[in-house]
Amino acid sequence: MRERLEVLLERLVRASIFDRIVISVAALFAAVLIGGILVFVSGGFASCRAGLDVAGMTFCYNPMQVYYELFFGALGHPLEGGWQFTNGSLATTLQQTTLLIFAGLSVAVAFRAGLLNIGTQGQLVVGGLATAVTVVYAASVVPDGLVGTVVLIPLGVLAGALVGGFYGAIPGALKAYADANEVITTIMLNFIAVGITSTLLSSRFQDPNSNNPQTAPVPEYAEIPTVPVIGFAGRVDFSLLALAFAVALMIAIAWLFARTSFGYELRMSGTQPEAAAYGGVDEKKMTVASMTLSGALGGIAGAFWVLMVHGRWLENVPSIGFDGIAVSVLAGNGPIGVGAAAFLFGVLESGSSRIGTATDVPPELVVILTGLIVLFVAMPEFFRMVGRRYVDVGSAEPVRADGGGSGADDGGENDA
Amino acid sequence: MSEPGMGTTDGIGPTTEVGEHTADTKSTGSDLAVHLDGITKRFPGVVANDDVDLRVERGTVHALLGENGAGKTTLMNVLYGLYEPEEGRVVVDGEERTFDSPRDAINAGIGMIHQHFMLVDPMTIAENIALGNEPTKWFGMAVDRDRIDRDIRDLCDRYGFDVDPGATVEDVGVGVQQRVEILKALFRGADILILDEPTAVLTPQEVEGLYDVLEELTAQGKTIIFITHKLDEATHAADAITVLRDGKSVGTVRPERTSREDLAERMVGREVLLEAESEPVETGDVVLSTQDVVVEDARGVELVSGIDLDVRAGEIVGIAGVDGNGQAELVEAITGLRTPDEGTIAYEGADITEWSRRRRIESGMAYIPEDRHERGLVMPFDLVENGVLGSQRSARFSDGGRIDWTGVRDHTEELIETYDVRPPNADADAQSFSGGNQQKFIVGREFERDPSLVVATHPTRGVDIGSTEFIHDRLLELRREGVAVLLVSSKLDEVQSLSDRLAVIYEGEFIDVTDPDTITEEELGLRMAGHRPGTDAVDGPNAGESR
Amino acid sequence: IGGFGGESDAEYQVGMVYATGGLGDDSFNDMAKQGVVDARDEFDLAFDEREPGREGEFPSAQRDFAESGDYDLISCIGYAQAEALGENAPDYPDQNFIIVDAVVEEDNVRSYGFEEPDGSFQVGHLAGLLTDREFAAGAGETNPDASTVGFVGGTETPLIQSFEAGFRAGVEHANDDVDVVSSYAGSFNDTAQGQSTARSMYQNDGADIIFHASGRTGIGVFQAAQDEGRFAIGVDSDQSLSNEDFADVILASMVKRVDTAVYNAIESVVNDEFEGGADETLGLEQDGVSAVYGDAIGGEIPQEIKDDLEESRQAIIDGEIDVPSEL
Amino acid sequence: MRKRFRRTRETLARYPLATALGGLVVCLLFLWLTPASWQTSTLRLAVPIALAAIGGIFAEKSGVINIGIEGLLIVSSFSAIIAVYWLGSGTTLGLSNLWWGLLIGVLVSVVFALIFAIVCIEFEADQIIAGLAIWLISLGLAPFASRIVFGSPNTANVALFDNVTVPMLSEIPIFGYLLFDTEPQVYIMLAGALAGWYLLARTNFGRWVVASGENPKALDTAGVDVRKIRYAAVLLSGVFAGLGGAGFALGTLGTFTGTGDTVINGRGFIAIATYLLANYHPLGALVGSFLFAGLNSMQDTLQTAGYGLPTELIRTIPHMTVILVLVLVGRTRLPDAAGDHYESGED
Ligand SMILES: Nc1ncnc2c1ncn2[C@@H]1O[C@H](COP(=O)(O)OP(=O)(O)OP(=O)(O)O)[C@@H](O)[C@H]1O
Ligand SMILES: Nc1ncnc2c1ncn2[C@@H]1O[C@H](COP(=O)(O)OP(=O)(O)OP(=O)(O)O)[C@@H](O)[C@H]1O
Ligand SMILES: [Mg+2]
Ligand SMILES: [Mg+2]
Repeated sequence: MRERLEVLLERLVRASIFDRIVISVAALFAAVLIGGILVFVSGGFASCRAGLDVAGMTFCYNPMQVYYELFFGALGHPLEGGWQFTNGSLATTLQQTTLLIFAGLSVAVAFRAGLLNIGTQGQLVVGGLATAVTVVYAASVVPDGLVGTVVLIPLGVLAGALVGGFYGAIPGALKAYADANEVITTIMLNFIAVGITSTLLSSRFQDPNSNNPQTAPVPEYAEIPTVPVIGFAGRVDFSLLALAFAVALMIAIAWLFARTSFGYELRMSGTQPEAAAYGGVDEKKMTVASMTLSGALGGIAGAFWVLMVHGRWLENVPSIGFDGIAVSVLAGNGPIGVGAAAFLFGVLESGSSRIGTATDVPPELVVILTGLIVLFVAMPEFFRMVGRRYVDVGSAEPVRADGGGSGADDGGENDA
Repeated sequence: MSEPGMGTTDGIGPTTEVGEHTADTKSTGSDLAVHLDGITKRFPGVVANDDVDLRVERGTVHALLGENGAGKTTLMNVLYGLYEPEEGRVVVDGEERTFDSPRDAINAGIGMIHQHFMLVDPMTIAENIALGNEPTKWFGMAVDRDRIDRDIRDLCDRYGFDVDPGATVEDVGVGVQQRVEILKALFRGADILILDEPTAVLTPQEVEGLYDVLEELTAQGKTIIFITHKLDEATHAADAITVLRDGKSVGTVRPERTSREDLAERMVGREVLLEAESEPVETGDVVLSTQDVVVEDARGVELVSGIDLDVRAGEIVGIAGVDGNGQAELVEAITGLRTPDEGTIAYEGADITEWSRRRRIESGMAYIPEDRHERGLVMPFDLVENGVLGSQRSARFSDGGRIDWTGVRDHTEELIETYDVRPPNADADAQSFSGGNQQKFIVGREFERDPSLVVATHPTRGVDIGSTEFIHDRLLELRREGVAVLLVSSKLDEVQSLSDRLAVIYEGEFIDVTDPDTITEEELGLRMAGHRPGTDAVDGPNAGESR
Repeated sequence: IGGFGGESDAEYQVGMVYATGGLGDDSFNDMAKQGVVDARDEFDLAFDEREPGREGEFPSAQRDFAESGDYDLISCIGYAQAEALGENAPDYPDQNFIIVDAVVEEDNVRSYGFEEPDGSFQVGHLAGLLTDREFAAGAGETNPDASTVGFVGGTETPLIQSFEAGFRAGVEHANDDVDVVSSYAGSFNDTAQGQSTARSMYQNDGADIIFHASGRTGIGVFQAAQDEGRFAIGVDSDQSLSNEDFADVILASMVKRVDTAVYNAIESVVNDEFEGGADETLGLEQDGVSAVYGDAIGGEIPQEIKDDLEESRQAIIDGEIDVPSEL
Repeated sequence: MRKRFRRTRETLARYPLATALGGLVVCLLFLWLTPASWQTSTLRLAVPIALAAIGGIFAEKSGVINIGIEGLLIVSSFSAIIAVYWLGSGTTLGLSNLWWGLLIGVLVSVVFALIFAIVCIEFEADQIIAGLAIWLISLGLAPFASRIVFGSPNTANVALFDNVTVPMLSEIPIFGYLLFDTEPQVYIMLAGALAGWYLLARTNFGRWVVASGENPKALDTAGVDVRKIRYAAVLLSGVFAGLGGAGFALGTLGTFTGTGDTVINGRGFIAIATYLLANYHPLGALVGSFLFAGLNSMQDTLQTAGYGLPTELIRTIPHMTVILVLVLVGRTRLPDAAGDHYESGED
């Protein structure tokens, strides 16, 4: 039995796809563990009426309760009886999951092409505005009702994708033709996106009927419709159709990577640009193309944020794009993994409001947890070392050919 | 160089196997600078050194001879404190030592000049020489740059070097860089110098210069260990030769008591044919033609300065030259990885100067790249995925958008079988194959593209002798089938024996295009060093003296 | 699974949804919290809080409270919640809501508004009268060479612009010749920006009194005032008390009694007198807005100026002065 | 255009002393022409950018790209404030509590830098991802802790450093008032830039840092422990960023605001752009930080002058400038081994 376990463990330590999963799960656990310790210890500094008294100190927070609220609260407390699948918390979780799938895919596409797109946030912001404005204006010429829905939603998503794609193409072109580091340019473009959109908003698109900085609402029939009977209805802004579209897009991207010439070339550019150039890939065009695709996905995230969640574009867009980085990193930049990671971060996102109300722990805990997860995912070697300590794997390193070249040796997918 | 027959090496005969020495080394009476005793060093899956013995006498040049991967570098890294051996003793100057780091080795008077220079390119020569050993002033608050300059000047005077300490390393040639490496060791007070394949990047004339330096050094009492896999160098420069094969020592010999053939056999473990054959063949139309091609680097320096070249169908044109003389850039311009700054490139009659790399691939240009790790293969991809590299959009494997992976797999498996890639596992990552097998796979993929032109750069670099023969045979076969071949190699015997015409490149220009069968290796060496034929070839420095 | 703290078993539960910017803004949200804390001290009451980071989170924050059905009152602080509440309130007809700073016409919502321009007019009047004189108090003094006053806003939104409009009108009422310079920091959080903006106003434009309506950004204004030896006017709460470090430069504050609004609402719930559908505008007359003199240096303001202010206050209440709410 | 710009920069880099002098002359001209408030604001706002940039130079020169300096600025400014809040205004062991606060801010930053170093050097983490993680963690941790202590993501106010006036020197016309009658953190910035330059260019440690980033193997075989050098360099980046964050907090802000991107608000990222622009020259980074800080304080002037430009757009000027600069300069040549893990004895 023990032997078999060891064989299994050993295989996990070795095999690369398991490797990824194991590392992601381990990173999650490590982050949760450290977060828990943080919660407990910080409870010693907080003040409360009653707490756990240890060695003369009062600890106010119970990490177990915090995580219970975080993880189960996000699902609507499935263990507490009277649970309904279509509860509001789960709807929020799935709403976030949907948006994070788009954002995660956006980041993953760029990462796989060897580009660190920190700019999904900005692409989402401009794409979302484009969607809202397009739909609001188009609604005046398109008939309403079902026809409107069928015309306006694809139109809005397309507008978001186009503008987001264009906004992603900018750092791509700057990288390809001016050698400007994309990490820095995308971070800057995020700030610029906020400035441009809010200028556009205040000068042209502000909803005259509102004091909030926001555009006019899209007509109700242009919001993503919910599925009758099985769907989440009513008050929550979530549609199973949107989730289905996100999942379909996820599969499409996976197919693109695995099956198409473009996907092959994109992966190759990200893994070993010299080899890609040798194989006939124009590196500059690929840089622009993959950043455009990435930006378009970011724009789609913005479009769904507008059409599914608020029915309009608001200034102060939530940081879905940044969370997309965490999603993609946790997923090892694999499109299918993005789905799972997006769900996890959806849970964190929706659970964070549960923390805010049901516990006294500051909801910023979720940001810390996200950071910790990313940190641990970034250091797979840590878990391999731990793994090796418990399982003796003589040659865990794959036997590889003469290490002369350094480029290929680190095998890192994320070379900056 | 010490004269053969002198010194105390008499006891070491051609067949002497150095056995276990349990006795105190001092009691042997001979003056050993280095004694490595029963060294074993393992890497995951490889025994790099297997119970190796090495005895090096003071004031001599000792060659360490062996094929690629024989374990030479590893053995020296053990001596230099970079690796800790699993078994065995390291005895330096009669004292047993354990080196935990190069620092310990340096303190014990050992200096190592690595195969790849260990220089920091953007720093000056002086900074490089002093690196890690900087004398300081003001209680360690500042590097004492005056003292460094003074010390370097002293060293240069003493050993007859001529370097400018203020020059930046990336601005000077490899010959100078090597001297910087030697100075670096001497600066640290090294008495024992290890040189790892010091001649690989030098012209024959620079090699002669290096021999002079070695002679000067041994004359002043320094001990040299000299790693090489070139037979001639070993016999020429060394006072004693230890041959390694597969990590084991196969004996220490004196050069004057052995022959090249004998050494070659020890190295390889079987008899070797030292030259490949190429019989003349009918040539056809011009397939590739370059005119006045100029390539500049980012700073505007010309790397290729106006090259004219024709390659006909059924012909192998060789380009010989010391690495870094523009051959790489020329090839990149031809294959489309770089746009020439001037000039035109024609292919099967069409002007392809502006064509993309992809278009060139599609029109039948096969290319074995110089660097298989960076270009030829995507290391973390498996062989199936690598099998379609370059053809990912060709009609053969795709419909324009989708790749036909079943077809690719069949093709890859065929390649693996035909080209004897081992292990025959199409699903293994490229990085898990040994260099030779990687190369065979690349060669196969390119050859089976049904090309009309093959551009092969260093097609057998790092490949064992058996596979080398196979690759050469296939190349000749293609030529017979009427394919035009452009062959770039730094192995002189390879270009010489395979080519129908041979061009020598020096600083971006063709010095000469000749019939490879009529030119001698010395002449070739002179051309590679920039001497134009017919001018000063005969009275060039060291001409004719080396053999 | 329970926390170590245990559940509260108070008789009344209040849910607080604060404006973006959250607690610790030393003004608006903190005032609202003050109201509920005062109420807790008085009644058997417990409250839960949500601090949405951006407007988009309001709907779900309100809904989460309403959905649970545990709360006797949900307080929505800030005009930005109006639309979300407009959508949510009809869905929970039995739930009591209040909204501060906006009007939501639903039967279960009570709206509280404030006449910010009127209060701003008052402090503008004060600043306009003082800048012309030689006046020194605490760590500040007026600039005799220039008669300029400044306004620093947070974000450039209609609400904050209405502060500026009232302020400008007040200054003009005092003295036509006084210049008003204004600038928006773009954020309610950027202390460093507030500081450099204010510094630039004090030094380059010769401003001697700056009125800020910019949350945390205003702390930078106070710092600059202290450094430059000039004056500042606080907002929302009596900032000479909430930021006593700067009491020596805070002439006055344009106080907005959000705490009173919240307290009153809670009191009405406790007394079972909650009136949905009504809206109440708190102006100068109700002391909903007012110019409150600084705790430390307000006493040194000449009485005749205070009298002038009292006069203009009455005039506004009586409708004799029409204060603009737009620029 | 772009090539010329780059060449100019390369030429400048070749003559550091002349460049420094030239820069000085330009600065003096500026001083003479611009309003004093703009200058003092610029100096103060430059503090976090300049010091973080100099720290970043050390890390990246040694081969470890530290994109987490934004996070280091956040934690150091927060912990400096909270330390002073706890200690109160007064002195401890004869040293003003403000200085203790600065020290604690630096210490906390160094601890974070140490975590980053261990993760990158020991566990071979991808440096960029790990850097982003450090930023995220800091972004959450500072307001988290602030809430526990103050019940709000924003802290209370604490006292600020007073101006330190150097007698005599402050009387120098044109710039005396600016450089010699200012706050401690500005002196720290100026001294830090000089010290950073000296350390990198003149000491053997500096040479080793450069070698470790360009060719770690060369350094290793020269008998210097590459790991130690990289640890030292990353920790040093923690020290500098800590001085920047804590100095900014205790000299300029007096409070920490934890909502949104916190009060640091992307200054760490601007610092990265700054040192790339300066081609890793600490004094160049100082000048570059003046550029960005100057643009920042220029916004006020533009706004109050009422040029009618949309304020949101004016606010993006520094960010647009970063992009423009990157495009004109192109990618600075990163150290050869930057971003790569180095294992001694690797082939
Ligand atoms: N760091 C390492 N990890 C794993 N295997 C290694 C390492 N270094 C060397 N080897 C293996 O050890 C063997 C001996 O290598 P070594 O570099 O000593 O050969 P060499 O004789 O110097 O060859 P060459 O002529 O190519 O330089 C080879 O099989 C090599 O692949
Ligand atoms: N750095 C390394 N890490 C792990 N294994 C290595 C390393 N370098 C070489 N090896 C392994 O050592 C063995 C011999 O490598 P070496 O570089 O000598 O191959 P080669 O001589 O280039 O190829 P071939 O044996 O096909 O001619 C191979 O199996 C290779 O995978
Ligand atoms: Mg080899
Ligand atoms: Mg070797």
